[in-house]
Formats: sequence, C-alpha cells, structure tokens
Amino acid sequence: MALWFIRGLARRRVTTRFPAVIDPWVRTLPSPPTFNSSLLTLTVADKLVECCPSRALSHDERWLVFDVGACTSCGTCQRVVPEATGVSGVFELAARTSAQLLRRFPLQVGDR
Amino acid sequence: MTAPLLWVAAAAWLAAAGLGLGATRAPLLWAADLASAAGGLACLVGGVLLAMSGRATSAVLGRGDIVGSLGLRATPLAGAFLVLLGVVTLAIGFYAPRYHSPGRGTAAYVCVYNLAVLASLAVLVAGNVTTFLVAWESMTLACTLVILRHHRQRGVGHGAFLFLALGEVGFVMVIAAFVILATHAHSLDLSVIAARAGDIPLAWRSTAFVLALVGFGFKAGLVPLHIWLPAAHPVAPADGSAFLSGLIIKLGVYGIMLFAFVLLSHGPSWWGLMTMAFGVVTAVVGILYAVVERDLKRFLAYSSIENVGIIVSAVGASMLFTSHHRPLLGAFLLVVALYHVVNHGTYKALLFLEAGVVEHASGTRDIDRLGGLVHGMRASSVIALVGTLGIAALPPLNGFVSEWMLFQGLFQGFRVHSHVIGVLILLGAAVLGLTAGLAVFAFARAFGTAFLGMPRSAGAANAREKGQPIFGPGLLAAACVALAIGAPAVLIALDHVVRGVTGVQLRPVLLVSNLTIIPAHKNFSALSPTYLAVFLVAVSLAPLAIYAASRPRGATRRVPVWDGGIVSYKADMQYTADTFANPVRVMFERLYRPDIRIDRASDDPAGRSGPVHYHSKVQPLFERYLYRPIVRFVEGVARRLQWIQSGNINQYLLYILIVLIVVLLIYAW
Amino acid sequence: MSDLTPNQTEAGAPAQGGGAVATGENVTWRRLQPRVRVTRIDAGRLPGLIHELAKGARARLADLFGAIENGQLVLRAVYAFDEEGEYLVVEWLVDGKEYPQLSDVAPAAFLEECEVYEQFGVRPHGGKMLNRVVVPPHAQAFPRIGAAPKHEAREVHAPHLVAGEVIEFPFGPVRAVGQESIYMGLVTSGEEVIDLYLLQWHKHRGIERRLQGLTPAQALFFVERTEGLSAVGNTLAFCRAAESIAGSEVTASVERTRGVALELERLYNHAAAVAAIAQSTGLSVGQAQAEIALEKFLRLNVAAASHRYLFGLLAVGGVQRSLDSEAVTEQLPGALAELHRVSEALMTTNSFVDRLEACGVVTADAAKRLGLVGPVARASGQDFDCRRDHPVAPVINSTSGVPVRTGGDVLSRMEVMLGEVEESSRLIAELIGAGLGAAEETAEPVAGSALGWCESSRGEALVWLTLDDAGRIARARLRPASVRNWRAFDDAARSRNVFTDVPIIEASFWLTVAGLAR
Amino acid sequence: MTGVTVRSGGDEGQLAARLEHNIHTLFGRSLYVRTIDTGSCAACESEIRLLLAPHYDLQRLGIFFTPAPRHADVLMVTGPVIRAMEVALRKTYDAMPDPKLVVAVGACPLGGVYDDDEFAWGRLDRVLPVDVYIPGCPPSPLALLQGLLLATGRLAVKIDHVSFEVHLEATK
Repeated sequence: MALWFIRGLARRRVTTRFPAVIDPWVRTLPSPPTFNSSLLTLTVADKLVECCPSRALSHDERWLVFDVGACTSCGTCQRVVPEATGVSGVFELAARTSAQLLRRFPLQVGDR
Repeated sequence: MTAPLLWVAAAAWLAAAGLGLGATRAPLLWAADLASAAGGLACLVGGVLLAMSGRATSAVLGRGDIVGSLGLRATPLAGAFLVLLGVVTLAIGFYAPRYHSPGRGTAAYVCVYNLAVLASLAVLVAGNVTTFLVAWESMTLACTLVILRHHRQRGVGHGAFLFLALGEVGFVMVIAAFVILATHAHSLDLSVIAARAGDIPLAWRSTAFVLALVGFGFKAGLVPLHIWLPAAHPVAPADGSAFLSGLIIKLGVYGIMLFAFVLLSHGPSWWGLMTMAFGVVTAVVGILYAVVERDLKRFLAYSSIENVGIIVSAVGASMLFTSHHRPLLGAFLLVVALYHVVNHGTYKALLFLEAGVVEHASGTRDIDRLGGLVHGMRASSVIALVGTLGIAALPPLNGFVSEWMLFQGLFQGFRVHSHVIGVLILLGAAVLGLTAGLAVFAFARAFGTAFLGMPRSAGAANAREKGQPIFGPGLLAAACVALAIGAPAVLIALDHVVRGVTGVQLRPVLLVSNLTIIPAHKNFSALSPTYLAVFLVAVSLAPLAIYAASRPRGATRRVPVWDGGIVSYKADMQYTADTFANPVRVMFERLYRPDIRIDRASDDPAGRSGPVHYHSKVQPLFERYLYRPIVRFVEGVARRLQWIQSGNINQYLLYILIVLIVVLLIYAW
Repeated sequence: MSDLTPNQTEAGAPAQGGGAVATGENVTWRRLQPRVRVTRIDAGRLPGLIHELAKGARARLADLFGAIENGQLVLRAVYAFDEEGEYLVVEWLVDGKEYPQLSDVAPAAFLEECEVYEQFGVRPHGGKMLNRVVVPPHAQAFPRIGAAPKHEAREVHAPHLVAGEVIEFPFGPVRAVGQESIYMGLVTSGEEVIDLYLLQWHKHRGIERRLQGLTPAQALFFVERTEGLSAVGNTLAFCRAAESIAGSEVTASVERTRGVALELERLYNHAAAVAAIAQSTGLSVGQAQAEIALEKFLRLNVAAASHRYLFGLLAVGGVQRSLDSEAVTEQLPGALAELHRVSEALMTTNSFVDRLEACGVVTADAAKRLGLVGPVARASGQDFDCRRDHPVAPVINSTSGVPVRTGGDVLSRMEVMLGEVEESSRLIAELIGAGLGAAEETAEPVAGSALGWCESSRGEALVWLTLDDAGRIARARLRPASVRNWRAFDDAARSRNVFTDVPIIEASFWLTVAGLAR
Repeated sequence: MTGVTVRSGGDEGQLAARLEHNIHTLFGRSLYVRTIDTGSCAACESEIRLLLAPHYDLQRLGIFFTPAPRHADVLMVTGPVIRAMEVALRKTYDAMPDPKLVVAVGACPLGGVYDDDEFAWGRLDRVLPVDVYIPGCPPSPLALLQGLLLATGRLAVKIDHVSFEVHLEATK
C-alpha cells in the first residue's frame, strides 16, 4: 500500500494534491496589516503615515496608499492605531510589478 | 649514393663557415645561413638513404702514419642521427638570419656554429678511433665557443666553463674506453674492433662499457652528470641551444649506442640494467626539476635531461631484453630509442627556437612575467603549441607515438624468464609513467602561463611577432606532424637501421598491413598513428563545424570573465607558474628542500593587513652535495701539490733526470 | 592588584570616587551607572594608563570610538574587567590631528583606530599604516560622523601588494549562494593560505550615522536590522543603554521574557552554525538534519514571538509583545531532541571530527591580544560570559555553566556551541518556570550617556548611547560581537590551512558581515 | 561598466512586458538561481539558505542554486543595493545570459528599510529591471518559493485573478 495512502488514512484526508492541508504554524507568520477604511479619517491617516518606520504608508485627500512591498510587518501601526488596523494573515505576497503591491484604501472625507 | 651527399653537406658547411666570417653584413649572413641550411638538406637526404640502405659505406681519407688513417665509415646507426642533424640545421639555417643581427660577433658565431655542425658530422661518420676522438674534441670546443656568443653577459662564462670542464672529464673516460678496446683488438678501426670484441676478457669489456657510459653520459646529460645543461642552455643563443639540445646531447646517446650495440654487442645483463637505471633516474630527476623551474630555457634544458633519460632507459631495456634471449623486444626498443631521438630532436629544437622568439619579443625569459602572448604572437603560439603537444606526448603527435611504443615495450617485461628482471623493468616503466604525467603537467604549466591568460608585464603585453623568425620553427612543427602521421614509414627506415646494427628481422612483428604498429609481439596491443591523427582531428572538427553552422545569429554580448564581482580583475591575480606547480612542490618537498622566507605586514602584533612577500628557492641538490665537495677536494689536493711548481730551474732539471731513469728501468726490466 | 571593589553598590546619582585603577596610577573615576565607571584623562597621561591596563592582563579592551561633543572630539576606550564584572570607560579630548597610539600595546584597538581615522580624521601617533574599514574605493563624498580625513588610508585595492611566488586569489565579494558579500584576499602559494585579508566596505549602510537625531524607539528599527541574526542581542544592549540613561529599571518578569528571547536566538544561531559546519565539510546528510533542527527552532520562534528571527520583540523599557511560554515549553523539547540527534551523530563520526581538529586554530594569546568575545574566545580558553560576569539588574539569568575549551580550533568552537545549547535550554526552562511578563514603560526623555551590553549568540555586544536633552540620539556607538571576532578570522585562516578550510573556519566562527560592516 | 539603469518607477521587467505563455516556455523547465547580497542584514540570506533545507527543498520543484552567474537564469537580490556594492551587482547581472529574471527579495530592495541616500540606492528597480517582488522582512521560505514559482510562470495563471483585495475580504 503506497505510503502516501496510509499517511492519508491516518490524517483522515487521502489526497494526491500537495499540500492538502496548510501547516498550522503558517498562520502565526507576520503579515502586513489591513486597514478598515470606514474608520480612516485624515487624522488617523496622518498618525499612521507618521508612525510607520519603513515609510510604507502615504496618503492624499481621498486615499491612503499602502505599499505592501515596503512593509516589514513590524506591527507599529497596529499598536499606534489598533482600532483601524487588522492582521491580513497573508504572507505569500510575491507580485510581478511594484504597482500590484500598492493597496489603496478610501479615506472618510466627511468629518475632519 | 650516400657518401657524395655527405661530402656535399660537409662542403656546404665548410663554405657556410667561411661565408660566416664575412657575416658583418646582412647579405653575407643570409648567404652563410642558407648554405648551412643547404648542407642540412643534403645531410638529411644522405641520412635517410643511409638508413634505408642498411649497409655501411666507408672511405679512407689519406694515410696518416703516426696515428693511422683518417678513416670515415657511415654506419646505418649513424643514419638516424644524420637525419636529425639535417633537420635541425635546416631549420636553424632559416631561423638564424632573422634572429641574429649582422655584426662582428655574429660573424664569429656563425663560423663557429658551422664548424660545430661539421664536427658533429665527423663524429657520426668516424670510421676509426682517432677520427672519432679528434672529431669529438673539436665538436666540444666548437660548442663551447657557440655558448660563448654573448660572452659579456652574466653567467655565460660559468655555463661555457661547466660545459667544457665536464666535456673534458667525459672525453678522458671515452679515450680510456677506446684505448682498452683498441689495445685488446690490436686495431684502431671500429669495424675491426667490433669483429674482435668477442674475445676481449669480460672484465676489460665491462670497464670499457662503464667508462663509455659515464663518459658519453657527461655529454648526454645523464643525472648526476647533467649540471652543465641548465647552466649552458639559458645563456647560449636560441639557435645555439636548439643545436645543443637537439643534437649535441644526442651525440652522447650515439656514443652509448655505439658501445652498447656495435662495439660490445653481447654484454652481460647487468649492463642493460645499469643503463636503464641510469636512464630512469635521469628522467625522473629531470622532470622534477623542470616542473618548478621559472626560466623558460632552463625549464627546456631540464626537459631535455628528462627525454635523454627516456632514450637511455629505452636503450638499457633493449640491452636487457637482448641479453635475456628476447631479441625481438630488444630490437623493438632500439627502434623506439632511435625514433625518440629523432622526435625529441625536432620538438625540443622547435621549443628552444620559440623560446628565443619569446625572449626577443617580450624581453624576458621568466615565465611568471610573461602571459597573454597568444594575442600578440598568433603564429608563434600555434607553433609552440604543436611543440608542446609533441613533447608532452599527447595524441596525435609524434611524442605520443614514441611514448606509447616505449611503454608497450616495457610492459612486456613479463616475457623475460627471470622474474626479478621482469619486475625491475615494470618498476622502471612505472617511474617513466610518473615522468610522463609530470611532463604533461610541466608543459601545461609552461605553455599556459606564458602564452595564455593576461600579460603579467609590459614586455609581455606588447610582444609582437613582426620581424621574428617563423619559417624555421614552422618547418620543425611540420616535421613533428610528419613524424606522427608518417610514423610507419619512419619505423620502416629505423627497422632497416636496427637490422643493420643487430641483425634482427623485426619487420613482420613491427608493422602490420594497414599502417598499424605492434610492439614486437602479435596479440599484445596495436596503434595506427596515421589513422589516429587523421580521425582525431576530423572527430574534433566535425562538431565545431556543426555548431558554427547552426549557431543562432543573434548579437553575441561580450562580458569580462566572472571574477566574483570585484572592482577590477588584475593580471597578477592569475595563477602563476609557481602556484600552479605547488602540489608537486609540496609532494616532493624532500627533493627540493625549499628555503622559504615570508614577511607579512599582518605579523606585527596589531595584525595590520598589508603587503606580503613570500620567497621560496629550490636547492640545487647535485651542485651542492655532489660537485662542491669534489671541487673542494680537488682544490685541496692541488694546493698541497703546489710545491712542485716552485719555479726554480734546477728542480725542473731534476724532474727530467728522474723520468729518464724510470723509463730506462722500465725498458730494461 | 586593583582595589576595584566588585559590587560597590552606589544607588542613585553617580558617585565621585578615586582610587588606583591599576597599581601606581592614581585616577579619579566617577560611577556612570551600576558596573560602569568613567574616567576623563588628559591625553598626556593616557599612554601610562594604557600600559598599566595592558600590563595588568586583567583588563580587556572592549571598544574604542569617537564622538563629537559640543564641538570637540572625545575618544572613549571601553575596558572590561571580567573578574570584577566592571567596565571602565576612559575618555580623553583630542584637539590636534593625533592621539596616543593604543594598538601597539592593545592590538585589539587597531580596527577601531582605523574606523576613528575614517569617521573623525584623527590618526594615532607613530604614523603606522592604517587600513580602510568602510569607505569604498570609488566613493565620491562619503558621509562621515565627524570630519573626513585629508587623504584616505591605503589598503583598499586588491591585490594587496603581493610579491614573490604568491598570488592573491580574489574570493568575493559575490561568493557562494546564500553567503554574505565580503571580499577575502586569499594570498596563497598554490593551496596553502599564506595570508588573508578582508575588504568589508561592500555592506556598510552607515547605521550609526543614520541613528543620529532619532528617538531610541525609532532607532530600534535600524538597530534590529544592523545584524538580523543577532537582532535580540544587539537590541537588548541598545535598550539597556537607553534604560540606564533614563534610570528606569525593567521588572523581573519582563527581563525574564527578554532572557528567554536571547536564549532562543542563541539556540537557533548555534543550530545554524552546526548546519553550516556540516555543509562546509561536505556532510550533506548532517547538514540536512541540522537544518531540520534549525527550521524547528525558527518555527518555535514564530509560535512564541510571531517572528522567525524575533524581530520587533524588544522595546526600550520592556517588551513590545508577550512571549507565548506554552508554545515554547511544548515545541522546545522537539527541536532540542532533533539538534541532539544531529550533534551526537556528528561528534561520533571520526572523519568529521578529524576534519575539524587543528583546523583554523586561534591561540589563547591571539584571543587575548585581539580581545575576542563569545564562543570563539571561550573555545580559545578565555573564560568570560557577560551573563555571568557582567549581570545586569534585575539579575535573572546568571548562568553558572559556561563551557570553555582551550583547543581554539573548529572542533573546540563546535563543542562550546553545543555546550551552550545545553546551558540555554536549562536556562529557558528555569526562566519560564519563574513566569514571563509583557510590559513596556515609556520613560520621559532625559539627556545623558550610558553603556549597554549583553551576551548575544556571537558574544558580548556593546552599545554606547548619548541622548541630547530632547531625548534624541546624539551619538549611538553599536559594536556587535561580529566586529570583534572577525579580527581573528585571518589569524585562524593563516595557521597552516588550505583553501578548503576557509569556509569551514567561517562556518565555525558563525559571524555575519552585516554586523562587521554596520 | 555598461549597466542598465532604469530611472525610478520603471519596473517593467521582462516578465511583466512579456506575454504569459511565453514565460512558461522560457523558464517552465528547471531553473538555475544565483543570489547576491547587496547589503542585507543576513536574515534574508538565512531564509534563502533554508530553501535547500528538507522542509522546503527547492530542488524537488526543479529549481537549483548555482554559484556561477554564467549558468543562472534568475538573480535573487537581497539588501538595499548599497552603492559600494553596485559594481558587483552590475557585473553579476551582466554576467548572466539572456533571457534572465531579477527577483527582489525582502523589504530592503523594495524601498522599505533604507531610503535613497549616499549609502544606498534604496530600491532595486532604480538599478535593474525587476521581474518579481517578494515582500517580507525577511520573507519566509514559503514566500520565496511562491516568488520563484511566480517567476517561472507556473503560478502566473493561479495568482492573476486572486488579486489581493479579494483575498482581503475573504479573510476579514
């Protein structure tokens, strides 16, 4: 009996697709933050841009531009503005152009 | 038919010597050298015919009453050497005029050189003892003057002196050997001595053989008698050292063969063993010193010692097999020895001529300051490559064929009944194998460091071959290729020579039908050098042609060699001759006993990284531990006998009286 | 010999004091912080003091650096007294273009003297040859901390003035795959390494100059990334310096968290070193097994501190994140078992052990002379470890078992590393037993200077920090252990080794070029 | 030194400029990778070395490391391209035969850690045309593997329609 078959039975998931189950430890890898655009006011954006040590964040009137490439997942922004940021959990971020790594989050223009 | 040709050659050389005297102006220099080349051609043709004929032709020149006639006798054995003499002088004839610039020194040199060539011819065709000895001594003197061409430079005097001194010591031994044979055979004629050699008591024959072996060994450069070679060659002019190494050494070998096969043909087996041992030791020591040598000409000189060692070990093995009732193998190995004589003569002369070209073009002989010559000197590099492939015994050239035949001969040591001799022969073969391996290593080092890579000095960088002689070495390169492809033809000629000398019918077990050579016994091994050369070249060219045809036409991008990304890769970061030879130097440290001096900036306590100077010098073992004691002993004895030359007349008169009395007593007794 | 009473406890403000530092030399020193005293001396009496300290053979020159303080160049030499557990910072003002020579008496100072010359343009007396440290040959105006020297020191081009029957074999800067960029000039006569020198200006990022003007918290980002594989070690020294200036002290539980992080870093570094040694000697099976252990340690780091190389864990005044001690207690035994299996197998393979014996020998006197630190020093008989000899209050991990060997070759270094793995695993269990905390007190900015140190996996890492009254960095001097131990690399390579030994020696040192070039 | 200097912003590497299927044919088979450290902190180097470890074993995917740039198809660059290392970087890049790819590994060459100043260029695409960007400080071996597979075009189809935003909503 092929080894992979026996091992599959033991794991209650027989498959030839590799890897069927993502290793659990992967979830604890550091990953870039996400931004909850509903809470992104100009002041919050200013604070975020100022605190980021690797200059990954920048914003203009209407958009917060987040360069995933420059981000070192150091978590400073998550500590400075915990409510507006979250953890993306995605660490496989290879891209073919630097443009693909730029994420735009709309700012709440209304209340200053 | 050969005699007139040889007379023509002699006349040409004599004319060349005469014309040479006037070689202060270019046309006369050219005339002298071309005459010398013509003489070479005549000698070449004469030698070939002589070898093919297999019969000796003799001529007597005038009746001297005191020491017998000046008899000349061209034996087939000398034929092979005459061929070599012809080829070498032919090449040098075309090489010399562009190498030397006309002037008084050149005039004297050309004259002396042609006299040396004439003397060598005389040695080869000498019929009786007196002619041989007179010719031998004049050859030695002429060669000493050849070496003294640039007498003002440093080391030239020392080199010439060593050549002459060792030459004379050897000459005395040769005289002793001849005297023993002549007195016993009651004749000075070589053929008579050869005929009556049988009834000379063994003790005398052995002493004569040993004296001849050592005497001629001095000239041939057998270790430990070799020290004049590395001293004389670098200082002699290129064509002089080409002649020295290409031919004069071979005369020593001719002398050994003359005694071994012609005069004392059936000696006991220990003769062969001793000769082979001498040869093997010479080969190994020669190549070991060649591997670590940095001066191009000294390197070639040591390589000559190695090749003489190979030839003499072939001669020794041949004598050994013959004395152990294996005449076929004996004859085969004699053919190998003769073939190697011709081969080595051609590619060693070529390499020395190329060394001259390199020295003139780049101004230095130190391999570590050459490099990248292939860019400026394309033709010379190709010719040098042919010479290097030849001497490194790499297929398809002639060195490979002769080395292959030598080993096939030696590997059949098992056919000898006495196992001890068989084992010793195979041991000799093993050591010669090591020598062959080191030879490839040494020549890869010399050719690679000098010709390839980046130039390591300004001289090497702008070395150009405009005005350098190409045709002479080119001729020799063609000769090498011809000797390889035409090996069957050459071996047929040499078979005639051997039949002439030893009377063994080798032909059917030497050359099988379609140009294939077999080593004296049928189903042992076979090689066809002609097919090898032709197909090896074809096989290598075919893929190149296919690649060239189908190569993508896109623009090829040229990028500097990958150097680890440093700012700029400099010429002195390349491997040099010494660092390339380091493994051999480390393995044979016992023999070299290098004294190493290192001073580095980083040795001071603070460990600053800075300049490093590392100097290691190989000790001249033989000069220091063998010759210096002998010289010191002789000088000591001389000092003690100083009182004989007191300088007052009465004491001298007393000497005369004593001698007279002694003579009378002897006569009366 | 010296009347330095070891734990002279002076609480609060730095006390004034006097006393002979070394016999016969009356020097007034002032207490800067616990275990560190500073003495300002004028240049004239400096040579005498240096000789005293060198003769006494109890002082180890740990660092020498310069700083521009209110317009004047102050040079500071940090001496470590390992028996007494004290640091002595000798300061002197340099007004002219020269200052007394240290490197002839204490050779360890040579590299630092060259760096001072490059950054501040002053050279030691005696006009001895100086080497280039970080200024690249083809750099136009290269920024310096102080003033650029009139003309640059020599020794920047390869080859390195080599003569005779040797060549300089250019090795680097782009070397094997996954190796850092450094140029090694291998002067060789064919196979044997006659001399070796390093050009490390390829990776200089000017971290110390970049830190000027940042607050300690902002600077942490760059200090962590000076030497990625000793992130915790260097940041811990930096945080301790910042905390000493602020006078704040970390709670014991937080210090234990930092201790566990430091030991985790030591474990994965030693596992990586074992893998590198196995790879450089050609044992690909041993290398694969060691890399399994290394990967398990890295996954343990991720589980515990959510970063494979423990970045972003430490902060000035505490710890940014808590350390998951359950994950450590659960995964650590598995990783350690893997590493034991490999080291057992390797150390009982005769061919492997023979290959390491007498290869890359660093003699005890070379270790002392060049002031080596960490496992490299302990493998050459220097018995000191910052955790035991210079413990920092609150003292949490004064480990007792410090493995020391006297062979000084690759084998001794490997034995020391494997011994330290045992010691660290015992320490981690002990610290986790006592409970880990996660707090971060931010103290208000205070001006001042302080010295911070810790025993990183490569040895003693030193940081000297000077803050201005706005709490911004006026001068930060980072001296990771790599700077110190690379000095012995050419010594080790020269002791009758051949080409193939160089990667093995480099693996046994297990230093980073990033730490050397900064 | 005939380096190819691409002014800022220009990141049209060969990969982005080429059609998808062409990439797969060019680099789909076994791939040889050369790495160069232009000033990294040694963590990215450690992750690249771990690609050969049993856990990740690059060679099962037919991707091999080679020390000689002459045989390399992909150049993995770590570090913020220190100006002193620029000569070595250009020499390595020029030494590689076309077609070749450049992979920027970690946050340093993507401008995250150091900015454009006297010491460093700050971004790799200011010096060379970059084909694949792998963020992360340091990017884990899995992220490196994903980057290399992307470079060889095997992931081209899979990654295209799973854009980052979509992924974002899925995990919120």
